[in-house]
Amino acid sequence: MSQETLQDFAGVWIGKISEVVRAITGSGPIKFMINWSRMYALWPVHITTACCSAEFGAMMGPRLDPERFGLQAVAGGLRQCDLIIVEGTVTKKMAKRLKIVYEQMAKPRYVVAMGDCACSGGLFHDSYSIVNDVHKLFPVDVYIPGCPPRPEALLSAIVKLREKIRREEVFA
Amino acid sequence: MATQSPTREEDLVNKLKARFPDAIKDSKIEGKHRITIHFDKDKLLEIARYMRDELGFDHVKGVAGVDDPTHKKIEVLYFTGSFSRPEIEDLIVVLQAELPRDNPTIASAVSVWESTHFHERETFEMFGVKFEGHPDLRKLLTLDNWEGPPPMLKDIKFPEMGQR
Amino acid sequence: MTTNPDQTKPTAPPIAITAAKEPSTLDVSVGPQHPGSGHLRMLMRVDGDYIVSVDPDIGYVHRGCEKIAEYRTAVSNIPHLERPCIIDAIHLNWGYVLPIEELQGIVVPPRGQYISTIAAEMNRIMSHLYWLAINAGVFSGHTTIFMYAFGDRDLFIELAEMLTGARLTYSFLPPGGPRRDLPAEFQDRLLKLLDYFERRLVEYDRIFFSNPLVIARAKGIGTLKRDEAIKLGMTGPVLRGSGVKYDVRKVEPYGAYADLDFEIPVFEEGDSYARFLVRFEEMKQSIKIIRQALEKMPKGPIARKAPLIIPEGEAIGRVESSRGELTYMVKGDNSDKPSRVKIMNGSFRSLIALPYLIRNVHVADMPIIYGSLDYWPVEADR
Amino acid sequence: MVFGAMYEGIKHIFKRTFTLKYPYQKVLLPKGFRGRHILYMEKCTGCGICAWICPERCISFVPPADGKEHPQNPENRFPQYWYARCCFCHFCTDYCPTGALDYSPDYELAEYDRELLVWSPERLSKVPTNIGTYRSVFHGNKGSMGVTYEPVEKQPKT
Repeated sequence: MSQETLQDFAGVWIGKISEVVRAITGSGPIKFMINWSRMYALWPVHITTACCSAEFGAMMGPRLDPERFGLQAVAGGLRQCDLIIVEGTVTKKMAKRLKIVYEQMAKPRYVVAMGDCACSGGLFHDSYSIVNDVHKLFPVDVYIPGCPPRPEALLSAIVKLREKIRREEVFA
Repeated sequence: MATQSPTREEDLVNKLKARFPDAIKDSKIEGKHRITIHFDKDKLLEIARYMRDELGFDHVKGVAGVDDPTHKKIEVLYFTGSFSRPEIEDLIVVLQAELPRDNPTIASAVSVWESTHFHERETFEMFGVKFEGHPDLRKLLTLDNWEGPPPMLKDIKFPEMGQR
Repeated sequence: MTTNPDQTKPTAPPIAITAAKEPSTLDVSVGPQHPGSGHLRMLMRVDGDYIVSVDPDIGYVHRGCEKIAEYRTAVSNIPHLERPCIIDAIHLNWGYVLPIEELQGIVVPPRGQYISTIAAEMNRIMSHLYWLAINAGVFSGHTTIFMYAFGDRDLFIELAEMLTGARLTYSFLPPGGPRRDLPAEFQDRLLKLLDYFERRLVEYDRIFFSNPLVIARAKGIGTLKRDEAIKLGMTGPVLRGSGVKYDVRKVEPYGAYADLDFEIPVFEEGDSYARFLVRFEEMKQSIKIIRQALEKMPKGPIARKAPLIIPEGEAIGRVESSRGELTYMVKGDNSDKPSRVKIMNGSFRSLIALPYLIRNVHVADMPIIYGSLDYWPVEADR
Repeated sequence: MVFGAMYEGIKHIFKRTFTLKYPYQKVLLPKGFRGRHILYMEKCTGCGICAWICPERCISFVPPADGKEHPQNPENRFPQYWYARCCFCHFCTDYCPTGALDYSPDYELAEYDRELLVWSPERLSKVPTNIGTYRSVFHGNKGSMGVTYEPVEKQPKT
């Protein structure tokens, strides 16, 4: 077959295959399985933006033990992480690096805005070196107010985020 | 205070005045632990060397800039203290120099007190005070390509400042 | 101090000026996103496995506290002036309040002084446990001590919740004295916790401080001799680890420290392990202080009504925070907002130790030296 | 040698865990815990001291939704909290002259979008029900950290 017919022959099938895959994963048990596995393997990126990291560390401690939800403190690669917790104030200098970190992460990635400063600039809303609204940098899934929020409150935000993952489309 | 033997603060001030009669403008003893000494900004290095070697003030706790737009001047304060001599270790001697507001420059004290290295970099960035002779005078805290004016000056109001 | 064997390798100049770019050196940026560094970026010039020089690039959490302090009233300044060192909030709050009380001429009643001292010493234990867990534990890969220290820190936090109502950000000392009195069951719960914590310290000593692996990694690394520590203006445990006996609680007693007796742990070696031990001993001293303060707790009012106006003038107040001498300079101009607040805290003063100590050492020694300084970048950037 | 440390670690294998299984077990917080505010609308006079003392200016004033008349509140305005900016320092509760504001141990305020973080006076006046039912009990050396979390037997007094 000539080059062009090969192109559109493949094009038809490839187009078709992706529709078939989307139809399969979009329904019933397969979707539940994929969302269930994403829900139970939320690895947070180890980037501490500001003072809320003290409460994030307290949540990682033995008292609340978030590994029950698969939240393991991964020290290292961005490729394996799929949850970024914006812990506190994002200064303009940190915003550049945070954007780079967000773009390096693998696709199903979620963001929790922890603390007032991540939600709305909180205590330092009128400072000259602060990015007040973090949702302009990247889409935020769950906001948790508090300065800093209790570790249990952060865990309740993680539980809310998992609820959202459980119900979302696989290829959103 | 007509005490018989002058307190250690007074003899400290008298020693400084005797050594630098013209450079020391005036001095104020506030309470038991604080002395403020206004001095002429060109004599900083001699005064610093004298304070470190003879009087024993071997480190600087911080360098503060204070902006005073009404009198058109910026004050630079050196908070000096002493670790090596126990009899004056609770004293904080504040050396205060007035600089013109439009082009504030002063000699850098890093050659005498190494501890002022990062403090001077911060005051340079926040108030625009140029410290000549500083080995590595770069910006420290704000965004890398921040082309804005020194942020701590009083007349510089940022749009978000104090908004509801 | 382990110097690299053959001296032909380029060695860094005395202070903080990064070494010249040699063909054999490589720039490694230990950035804000790194398990071994806090909220700062260390541009390390590395030659093989030896760090030639480090240029700390800080400012990632610079929120301009001193500029914002000129736009808030004296009381409303307390929450945001406390945030730089959230794990040691009482000292940042107390340091800010001392000069204001000096300007306004208020004396906090003795019972308020004792409650502030108890809260401050509890906060010192919590801050040292945070250091033990994160800076000494996770940075050197010892996650068991991270789990132990954070488990016990949560018990102290539960008591701080009972006393002040918040876990870390107490805002507990407005000008005039503490906001609340001791709750009923606080005293015996705290004494029971202190007995339990004293037994735990023996377990910490066995699993971490006298653990030969930790000693091998921390002893003789990052040595800061006595005159170097004085010359660089170090403060707190870094200074007391190098043999200088200087503690603001003894030099210029504030609060109830004048009539409580406790020792100041000082070690002569000046290496990272000495700084580890200084903080370990300070926790024991804090337990002693809290016990005495609970016994000698006077009766009477805990606070005094403070005016809202800061009178004309300039005042300096300092406290001994867990990271060293914390000095505040507050300048008032007869309005309810301070006209200038200058913060000189322990972390910013120990920043110069980073480029000074992390030279000619192995790359693996960097987290140990950085951890032993207990450098909290948020406090240094203000 | 290192056996002291290993013995220390092994000792903990046989002890009860210290973990609080959060969503299923919640801690009974002390009375004065600074969580969300509770607004008693019958006591509030709309004076505005809470908005003045607030460090972040997160309190704004809105008329009540149901338009009911409140005799003690001349301008008929009640505080509306924007919790995305509130730092829970509770200066407003301490400085309120009529005691219209109060502490509450409710800290689960997570939301999916920011606009839901604005709490109207009516929403503030509901007393929270998700009070914890567990408290930490000292065991000396029995629990792994000497502490375990037991359910509170008697009815927790709110």
